Amino acid sequence: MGALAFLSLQSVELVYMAAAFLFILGLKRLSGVKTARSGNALASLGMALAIAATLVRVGTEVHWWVLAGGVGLGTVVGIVLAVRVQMTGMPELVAFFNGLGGAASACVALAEIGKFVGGDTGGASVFGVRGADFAVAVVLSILIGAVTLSGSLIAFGKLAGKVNRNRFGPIGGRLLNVLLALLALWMCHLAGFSDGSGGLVFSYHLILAAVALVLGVGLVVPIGGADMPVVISLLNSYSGLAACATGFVLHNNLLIIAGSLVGASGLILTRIMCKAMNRSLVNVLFATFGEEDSSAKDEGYSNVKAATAEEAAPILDAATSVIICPGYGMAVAQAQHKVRELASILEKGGCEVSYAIHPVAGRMPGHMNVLLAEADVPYEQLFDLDQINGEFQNTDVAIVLGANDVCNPAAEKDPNSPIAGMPVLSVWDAQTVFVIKRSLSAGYAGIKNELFDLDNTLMCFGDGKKFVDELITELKDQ
Amino acid sequence: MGALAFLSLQSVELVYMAAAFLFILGLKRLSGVKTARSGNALASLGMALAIAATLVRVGTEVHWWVLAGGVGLGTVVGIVLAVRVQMTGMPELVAFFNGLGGAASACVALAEIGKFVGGDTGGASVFGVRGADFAVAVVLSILIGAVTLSGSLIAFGKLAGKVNRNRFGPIGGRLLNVLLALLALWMCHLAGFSDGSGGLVFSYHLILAAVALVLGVGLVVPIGGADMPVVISLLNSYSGLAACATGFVLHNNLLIIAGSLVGASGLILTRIMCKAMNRSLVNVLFATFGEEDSSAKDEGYSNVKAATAEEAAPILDAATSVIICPGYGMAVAQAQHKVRELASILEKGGCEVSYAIHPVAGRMPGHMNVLLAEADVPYEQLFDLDQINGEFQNTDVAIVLGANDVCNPAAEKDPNSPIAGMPVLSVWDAQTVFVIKRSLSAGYAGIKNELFDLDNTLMCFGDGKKFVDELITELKDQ
Amino acid sequence: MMLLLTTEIPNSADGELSFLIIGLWIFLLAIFTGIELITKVPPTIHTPLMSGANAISGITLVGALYCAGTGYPFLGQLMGFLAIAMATVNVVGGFLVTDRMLAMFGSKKGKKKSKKGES
Amino acid sequence: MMLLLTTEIPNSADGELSFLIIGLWIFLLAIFTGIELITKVPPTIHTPLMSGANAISGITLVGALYCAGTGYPFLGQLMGFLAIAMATVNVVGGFLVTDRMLAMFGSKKGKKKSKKGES
Ligand SMILES: NC(=O)c1ccc[n+]([C@@H]2O[C@H](COP(=O)([O-])OP(=O)(O)OC[C@H]3O[C@@H](n4cnc5c(N)ncnc54)[C@H](OP(=O)(O)O)[C@@H]3O)[C@@H](O)[C@H]2O)c1
Ligand SMILES: NC(=O)c1ccc[n+]([C@@H]2O[C@H](COP(=O)([O-])OP(=O)(O)OC[C@H]3O[C@@H](n4cnc5c(N)ncnc54)[C@H](OP(=O)(O)O)[C@@H]3O)[C@@H](O)[C@H]2O)c1
Repeated sequence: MGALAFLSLQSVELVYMAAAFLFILGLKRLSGVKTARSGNALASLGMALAIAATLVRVGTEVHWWVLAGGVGLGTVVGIVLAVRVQMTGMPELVAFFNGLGGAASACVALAEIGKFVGGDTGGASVFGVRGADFAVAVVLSILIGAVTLSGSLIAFGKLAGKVNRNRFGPIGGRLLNVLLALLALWMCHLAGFSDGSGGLVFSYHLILAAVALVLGVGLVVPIGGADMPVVISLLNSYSGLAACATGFVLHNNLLIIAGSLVGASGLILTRIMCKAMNRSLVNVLFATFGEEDSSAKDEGYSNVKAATAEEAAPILDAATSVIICPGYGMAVAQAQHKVRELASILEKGGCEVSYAIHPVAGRMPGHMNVLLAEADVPYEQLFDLDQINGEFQNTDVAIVLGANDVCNPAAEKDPNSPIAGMPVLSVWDAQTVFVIKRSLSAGYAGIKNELFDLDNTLMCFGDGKKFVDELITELKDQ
Repeated sequence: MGALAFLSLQSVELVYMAAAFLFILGLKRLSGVKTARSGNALASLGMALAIAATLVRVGTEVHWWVLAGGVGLGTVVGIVLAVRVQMTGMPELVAFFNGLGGAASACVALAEIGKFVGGDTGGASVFGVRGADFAVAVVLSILIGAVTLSGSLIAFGKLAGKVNRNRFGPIGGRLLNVLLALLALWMCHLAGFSDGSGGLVFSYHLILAAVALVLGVGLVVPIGGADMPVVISLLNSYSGLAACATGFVLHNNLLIIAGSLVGASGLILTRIMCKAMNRSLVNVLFATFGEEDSSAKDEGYSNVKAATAEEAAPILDAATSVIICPGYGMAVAQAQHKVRELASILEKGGCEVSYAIHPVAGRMPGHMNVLLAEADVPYEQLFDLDQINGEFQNTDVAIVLGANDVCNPAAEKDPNSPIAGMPVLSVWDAQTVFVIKRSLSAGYAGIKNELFDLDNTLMCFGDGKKFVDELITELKDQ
Repeated sequence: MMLLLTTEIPNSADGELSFLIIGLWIFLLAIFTGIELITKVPPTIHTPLMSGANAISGITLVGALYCAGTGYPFLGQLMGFLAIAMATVNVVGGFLVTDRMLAMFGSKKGKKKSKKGES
Repeated sequence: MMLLLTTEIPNSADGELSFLIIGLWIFLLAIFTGIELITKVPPTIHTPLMSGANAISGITLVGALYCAGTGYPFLGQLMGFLAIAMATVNVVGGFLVTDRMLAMFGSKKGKKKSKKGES
């Protein structure tokens, strides 16, 4: 079997190479809206190839409940989740999947340790038997994987509005986090480098996993809800790095490559978001930003003019150019289809409609694009910040739909504002601004928005979908 | 020494990794005009690191004449050539260096074979003793390296105007090339896979090298001079691939990476050039294009209006917008400094001056940019084809300076022209066109240019530098 | 002895190059490739990119499948089961949901055609 | 025996993975990295790119230096000498000439500043 196994190893490596090639090609095709879908298909083909080759290599001497049970369960759950989720729930789903990916890496490393202690180690440490690189890779896999799991679940909870700081009591305090991190490092040392019976070594690894889980909670709990997308993206990068570490454990190049690609992707998205908010990553992770009680801030407005749909519709009817600025509220209200309908009616009346997409509008990078794509808005009508900011001054009506922070003039005018320096949509340059939201309450950053007080702003209170629907009815009547 | 050598190997690998990192970073910085110089510096730092680490690893048990002699000689020659060359001679120099790179790879492979046959092989083949991958990598190194050497030297000669088809008699005939290629393949087989005494095996490799050298000549000789840049770029890619193959011979990852980077670079530049000429690579390599006697084509013009500098200057003086379209003739005449002077004078008179840079103007991609940069023309004034083609119709004077094919209307109008479909500068849209060249003779593609016959074209016969100088004198006088 | 000498490779012989070094080489290159590829993805598809990358990180599944082999004690098997199940969710769910999103981006082509047909 | 079992690596053990496979992995990634990097280089600096890439291909020098070691017969030494000399020309000359070209591109900055000063 020696020679056969060798041959088989080489050919499995070739299939893995093909898979890596397909992953890279897939990501390459993601750089165009038109080729993106085929890119995703290529990447999943690569994954299928890699899995098939692995199954062949693993052969039939397996524990079937592990193999078939795991794959079966995973497939069912995966399909159900993917088919059921609504586009508004996407950020949560990504966070959830991400956690699972990290956890899987940690589990693989634990399984390897299980195998290790299952043999006769003669009481030697992991390091002693398998060398430093194996020991380090294993503890890194477990540490990063577990932090990713619990961190992602907290992020998931925060996005879904189910988790807040107080629920966890003292966990997440800065001092406690430092202590947890030190404890985790110490467990890493014990797990990888201390001699002991198999049972003891395995326990160390389990304790390491447990400490890392608590650390993940502690790290993410104090971060403000508005910063969850950054956290998720960072954790996405971690799950890639965990896969990478597992690759070093298993001496598997494909895991290293795929893990690095994901790691790079997460890092870059993180950087893009931080830039768009004009904040540093350190500031995002360690300043408790935007978590204050934001409901108390709807005071202090002096010049608010409210308008009903009946009052707003004629202004819209007369407009020849309209820019729609969607935000998180559009996602909450699921107003995207209605928005599209409104735009069609306006266009039929000869009005030019475009959409201004702020890079951090919503709760995920590209969040608005996905929603508007769902509603079949042609992407030629979508413009990003730089392209459209000069256009507002020539525009009759800017409709701010469930957006808040991304068009807060304080970012430009008040150097002490928490969002100072973040580039924003200068909607106030338009002739008239409609702000469609349910109340005067603040957005995710939890700060006051002077826009609501401006002379050319009309506040249109109501749920996004309902209000737009009313506008449509009014316009049709006229 | 076992353990020491092992440690040293690992640390050398780490230095090599740093070098690869620097190469990649260097190429990354080449993507901006402002960072490009530092990019080149980083890449050379990487090279210096790699060389230093290698010297340490090689140690002192060396043949000093080989080591010191080779490095010393190479350094002196390299410096002299690099410092002496004029910017117009750049294409030739690159071709020459390129040939040396390929030759070096072939020589390394030959040296390895020398070492191989120096030992006691017991009459076994290279394949028998060292395995298939070594045997294949060695013969590929030699084959590609030698083809690169002789091909590059021929390209060098053609660019310098020293080589033409007839000099080589029958070599380069299609049938002969096929025979040579088959012979080379056969030698590859003999060299790598046949048993024999050391001397015999080494002779096979030397014969392989010789055949590959002739093949390189045969492949490049029939290619038209106008296509030399494409050939050089392709050979550049080959020299990278030869280095790659040498990496497989020596089991050296750095050689593989650096070689692949160069290979990719050459391929991409080749593709860009082919696209800019609207021809396929196969067409470039195997159709004898533009090699016909081009001097005979200066007949058939019926409506040529010549102008002296004295006549042309007033028109230029009255112009408020001028676009200068340089071509290979500017490089030959070394007129770039004079052109810059002319532009300054025009600008002082309130005229707007820009430069239209065709992607394949000159004899190398980016050739014009280098020349104009040498003359300190600000790169904000340089525009490429797509940017400027719409501007000619609003322009008073277009000055075509030593360019020909790149502004030949036949490319757009005559579907049977050899350059049909190649995007060209539509200089004829300008109010007046000055064409500065020495005669009515054709450009590198060897075809007639209807531009010279147009009503709004004035032919300014003379050497590029001299004529521009006369224009300057006239303008200063007025 | 002489034969051995001739087969010695001057730079780095296979046996000696540890997987750590090989892995680091691969890691270095893959990170660069990733950075170059991802920076080219336009903001419009950042959400699908995120979920797609996520699906790719399910590559751990390949590692997890090896854990189904015999030779693992029960605890190891349990971990293997968990790893396989979770990684499979990540892979299957991730690629599916990404495809769902991207399908919406693609669908505009058809729509636009019909629009042209109308006018 | 048991000890041996525990140290067996499920997927691919070091000794088994031939350099050919390792080299192919590296080659695959490096080609992609190269393509992504080079496509970003603007036409303006294609000539320096060409000569710079050329200089990098002089990396063969690193391989050639190993040929200076003892253990090579005379013919091998001669080939080594030629390889070292030619690769050195390529490296030294290539980087120098590229720097000369790029220096011209850079010099405009100073010029423009002085221009602004004038006006
Ligand atoms: N997208 C990303 O990648 C990302 C990343 C990091 C951080 N962030 C942060 O997320 C925020 C995004 O800004 P944004 O302007 O999109 O959102 P926002 O500032 O969070 O404001 C959303 C607004 O929508 C309104 N709203 C909620 N439900 C609604 C409904 N059903 N109908 C109508 N309106 C509704 C809310 O006001 P009412 O309660 O009065 O209705 C709220 O003020 C920024 O602070 C950004 O920094 C985003
Ligand atoms: N740049 C690249 O990367 C590249 C790559 C592949 C192929 N090519 C080919 O190279 C050609 C480039 O086109 P091009 O328009 O730049 O050049 P061209 O078509 O070769 O024409 C150059 C003209 O310059 C004139 N000339 C020569 N010496 C002169 C002097 N001292 N003073 C004034 N004029 C002089 C010549 O006419 P007189 O003899 O009458 O003076 C000649 O017609 C194209 O055919 C292109 O396909 C370029």
